Amino acid sequence: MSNGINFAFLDEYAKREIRRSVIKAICIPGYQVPYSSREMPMGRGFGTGGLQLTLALIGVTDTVKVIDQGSDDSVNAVNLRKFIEMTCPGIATTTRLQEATLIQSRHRIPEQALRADQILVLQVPYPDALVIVEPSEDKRKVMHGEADYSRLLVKLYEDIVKFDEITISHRYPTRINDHYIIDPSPIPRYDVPKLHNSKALILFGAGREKKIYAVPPHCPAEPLAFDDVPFRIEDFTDSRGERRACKLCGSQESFLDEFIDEQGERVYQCSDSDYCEQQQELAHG
Amino acid sequence: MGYVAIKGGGRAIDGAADALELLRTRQGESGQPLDLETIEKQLYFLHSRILSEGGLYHPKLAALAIKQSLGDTLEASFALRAYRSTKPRLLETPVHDTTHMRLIRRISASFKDIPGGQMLGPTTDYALRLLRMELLNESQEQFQSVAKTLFTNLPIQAVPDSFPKVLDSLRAEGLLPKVNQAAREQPFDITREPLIFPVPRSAALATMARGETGSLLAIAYTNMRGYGDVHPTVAELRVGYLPVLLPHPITGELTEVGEVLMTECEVVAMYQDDDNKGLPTFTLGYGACFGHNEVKAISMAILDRALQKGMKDGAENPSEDPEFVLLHVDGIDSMGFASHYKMPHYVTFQSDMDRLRTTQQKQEASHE
Amino acid sequence: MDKILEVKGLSQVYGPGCDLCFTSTGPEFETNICPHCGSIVALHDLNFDLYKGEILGIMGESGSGKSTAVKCLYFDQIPYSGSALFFDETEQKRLFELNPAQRRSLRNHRFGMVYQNANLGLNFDISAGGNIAERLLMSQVMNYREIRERARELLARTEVLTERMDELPKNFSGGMQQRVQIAKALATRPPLLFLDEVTTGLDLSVQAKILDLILEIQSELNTAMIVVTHDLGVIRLLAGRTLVMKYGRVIERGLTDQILEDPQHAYTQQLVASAL
Amino acid sequence: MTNKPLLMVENLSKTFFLHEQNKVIPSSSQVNLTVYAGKLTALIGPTGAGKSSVLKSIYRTYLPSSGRLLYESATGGILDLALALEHRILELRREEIGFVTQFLHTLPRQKTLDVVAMPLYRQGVNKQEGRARAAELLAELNIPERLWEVPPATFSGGEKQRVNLARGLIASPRLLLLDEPTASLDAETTDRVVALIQRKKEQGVGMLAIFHHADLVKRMADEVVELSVPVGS
Repeated sequence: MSNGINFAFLDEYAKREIRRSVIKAICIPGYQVPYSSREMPMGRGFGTGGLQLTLALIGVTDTVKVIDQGSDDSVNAVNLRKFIEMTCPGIATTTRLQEATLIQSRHRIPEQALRADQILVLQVPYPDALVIVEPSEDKRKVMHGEADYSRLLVKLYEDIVKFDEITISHRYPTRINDHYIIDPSPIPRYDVPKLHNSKALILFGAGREKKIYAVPPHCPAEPLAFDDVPFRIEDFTDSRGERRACKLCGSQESFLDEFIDEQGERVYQCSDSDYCEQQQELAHG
Repeated sequence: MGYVAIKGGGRAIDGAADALELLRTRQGESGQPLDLETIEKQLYFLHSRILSEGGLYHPKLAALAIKQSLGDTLEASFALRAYRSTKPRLLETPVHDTTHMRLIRRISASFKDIPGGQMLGPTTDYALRLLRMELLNESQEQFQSVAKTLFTNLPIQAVPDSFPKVLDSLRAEGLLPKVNQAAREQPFDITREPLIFPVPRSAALATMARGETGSLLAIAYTNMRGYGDVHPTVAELRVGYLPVLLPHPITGELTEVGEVLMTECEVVAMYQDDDNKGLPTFTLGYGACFGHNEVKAISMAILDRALQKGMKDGAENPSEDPEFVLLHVDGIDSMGFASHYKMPHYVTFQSDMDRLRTTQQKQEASHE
Repeated sequence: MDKILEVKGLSQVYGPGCDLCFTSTGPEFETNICPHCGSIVALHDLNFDLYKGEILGIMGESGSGKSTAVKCLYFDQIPYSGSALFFDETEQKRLFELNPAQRRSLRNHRFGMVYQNANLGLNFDISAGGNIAERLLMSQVMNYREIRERARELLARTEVLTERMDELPKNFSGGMQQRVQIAKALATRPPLLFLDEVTTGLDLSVQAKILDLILEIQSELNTAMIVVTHDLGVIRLLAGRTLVMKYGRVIERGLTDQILEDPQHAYTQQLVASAL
Repeated sequence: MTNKPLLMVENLSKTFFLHEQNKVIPSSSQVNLTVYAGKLTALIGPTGAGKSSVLKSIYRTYLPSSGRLLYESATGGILDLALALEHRILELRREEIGFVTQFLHTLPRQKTLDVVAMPLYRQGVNKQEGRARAAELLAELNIPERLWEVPPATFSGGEKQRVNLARGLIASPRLLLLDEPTASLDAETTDRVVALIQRKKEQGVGMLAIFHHADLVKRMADEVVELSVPVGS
């Protein structure tokens, strides 16, 4: 870029600080490391936390994939990818999971398993799972330090009392390495088990709230639940008890988006567009 | 122009950029582009606001930000802030003493006469808010002749280089707490360190200095109206140019490298007991920001006083709670988050529907 | 008999404190405000032993330091000086040398507190059952049905209608709130319970029932208790031994019946005379 | 039955100092007495001689002003009740020393059976056994069975006194202090109480008693100690 913007936008001091925070986050799985999040040229809430991680970690040999809501072609994904391409000359971008070394995503973890040589960066609006029970950050810090999560568990208890069901739909509180409970970002419950013992490093970046945290490879991640009221993922069975399939690729194993088509019919379609395309390619040989 | 947010995003974004550019140029072929100096000089207060909320003293780029954002203060400050992110920090100034400001305006509400005198300067405080119809069709000649007349008739007084500060006399009388020297030496840099509560006062001041004017005003107003106990008196409000000193790269000697327009406000509020067995003194609130932004500086000073109380005795209301105030006054953070709700949230909404349906099914089953 | 708690030289000062604080306040000066530095000497040099299953009364007017004492022991406040040794099952713990996590663990598992003001002891935004669940969840009980069952038992034991266990305690009467607090405090069967003015402000008939309940629990569970009150009637019914406090100092101590029938200190004589 | 002294009171005096009036009120003066296991020592003397004060001083409801109260405890060893630690006194009250006063303080909703059995509960006896033994004693003292399950708050004076007596006797203390235990009883009930006390003596309980009637002293006492009104009161 002409007007003297550094490779990967951020100045080198900023990148170094973010990398130090990442290392700390990996060393203390699930601990929210504060960092002085910089203003990025897109809105807070649009993935500036994830973007800062990506920009601090990226090198010219990297291949980047950006996903939003499972899709590489949604407005925000395109916007972020274009920005990365613009500020990081020499890097490659892809929509294929298998080709990517660095994957930035909002609201989804890809359907297919990640490899040890990949890093997944998730964008986070609310980094702290305790915020629903305690507004003060100062107090939450102490609660995390002491692994004092009883008030969060009471929330689950009250849910079951009221609704006979844990009503948390996404951002499902998940305990990392038997201590810290994280907000795993607004991924569906369907994706939470993928955090557990993942081969890839999973990083979480909250730009507006200025926190970085990590689920390192092969680290246990347990969604909160009671012994007799287990954690449950989204249910995609129809009224006949059959698993719904993607309208496009026919997969019965993926997280589905539901919408009403032009004819007024309710249809289901893979949320992960890259996975869906790969399934279709396989089917057509 | 319909779009499905999940597909064809690239084309849609390009289209949106074009549409916005069309909006900027829709005066058509007869239109004149806004001149940056005109923005800086004639949209003086708007420009001041961007300097302060953008957190970067760069008058030309601030004017550019206003131009490209079509006058949206949040967007303009945002662009300035994002530009700042790309710049490494090379040098630090020492703590500056604002006594040496070249003033264009200074007033005190606490004393009729102050050393150096009151100086009303450019203010709308006592202006009648009547629409000036004569400006409806102001011609270039008229504009220029006004300026010429004012400049020619300006009495060149011996305006002193600097004025003593009102607070100095109060302090000399022992009515104010002593200056905390330690706090002066290590100001907190919010651009390099995250706020981890509890934070020092300097972090609070820095956060508010680039805070969003409306947000600061709203929270300060809650405190003035009764959700708080600050009954401030403006000891001094000053607007002017502060010479900026930097160590000379070779000699290390402090050298003036330029000046920044800034607004500073000091309020004095109800007295309190001294913690160290001394006599009770007034309490102080301090506000300062780039540009000419009087409401912001006053709001900040009131909040500074409220936060000091909250940090010391515990917050009794939102305006005394450092987390509440400091985490909610940044315009870039808050506007970004408000905007992000416009982004697609299909996946989370799918999960929400799943929970609601399951719960409904369970409750139906239990009612049968 | 086994000791459960040993308190030595416990003092609390609000304010900067100075060398003259302790020698210029107290009953003989008729103030707890230090004339030299303006600090409040809320408590000075409190010493006592508490045995398993024993109920100790601390009596005094507001400002006497009685509540400050239990608040320090329950870690609601950090004392100015002094020590407290808690004889837990297998080990002894110096309360004021514990780190925050250890303190929290003791509060959750080994101590119980019932406050005069129920909203200090209860979370009013969660159900009565949820309040008890919270304490059980802190003790790693992670089975929903078991938590429900134990909460129900505890509420039944403290005579709260179990049909109301899923209601918010802020909708309960004062007496009922105290019962829920007691149930919550007892959830982990703590060997030590602090009761701070638990019947103050309740109707007389409700007071009597709460006191009955406390005694029954004490005899069933052999819980040691420290009962803080300004009410001689509460002391008479509950406490075996009593400390009388004024201006942050213990001015008299003894067996409760002796304190009530043969008070030695002028202030205690006055209290007893005006109450009986 | 041995003539072993259980309690020796030596030169006990009790005075009260009323701060409000700045006045000393003597209550008992220079009292000497001995209580033997299996025997009853009666305190006699005019009103104002401080008979109740002596009992209360022994029980530590009053703090003795001077003198020694030497008690031979079950665990061996003589201790001065005037100086013993509070926890030791509480332990003795629970295990060894009983006190039957004229007044009954109970909790508003405690059943009579539990009121009587309380000293047993404190010794660790379970509810079932405690209540069985309380029932036995209440029957012996002629308390109608329909009253056993209700709190004694509404009972007549005589009924209350018998409940109080039953509570004092149930745990078979080694030393029993009796302050007018039959004051409001009719002749027949008094006889039952006398028989009960007699049996306790035979079991080896040492007693120190104040009776409201000289006749009872004659019937019950093995030793009699007469007190006089202290000078200055």
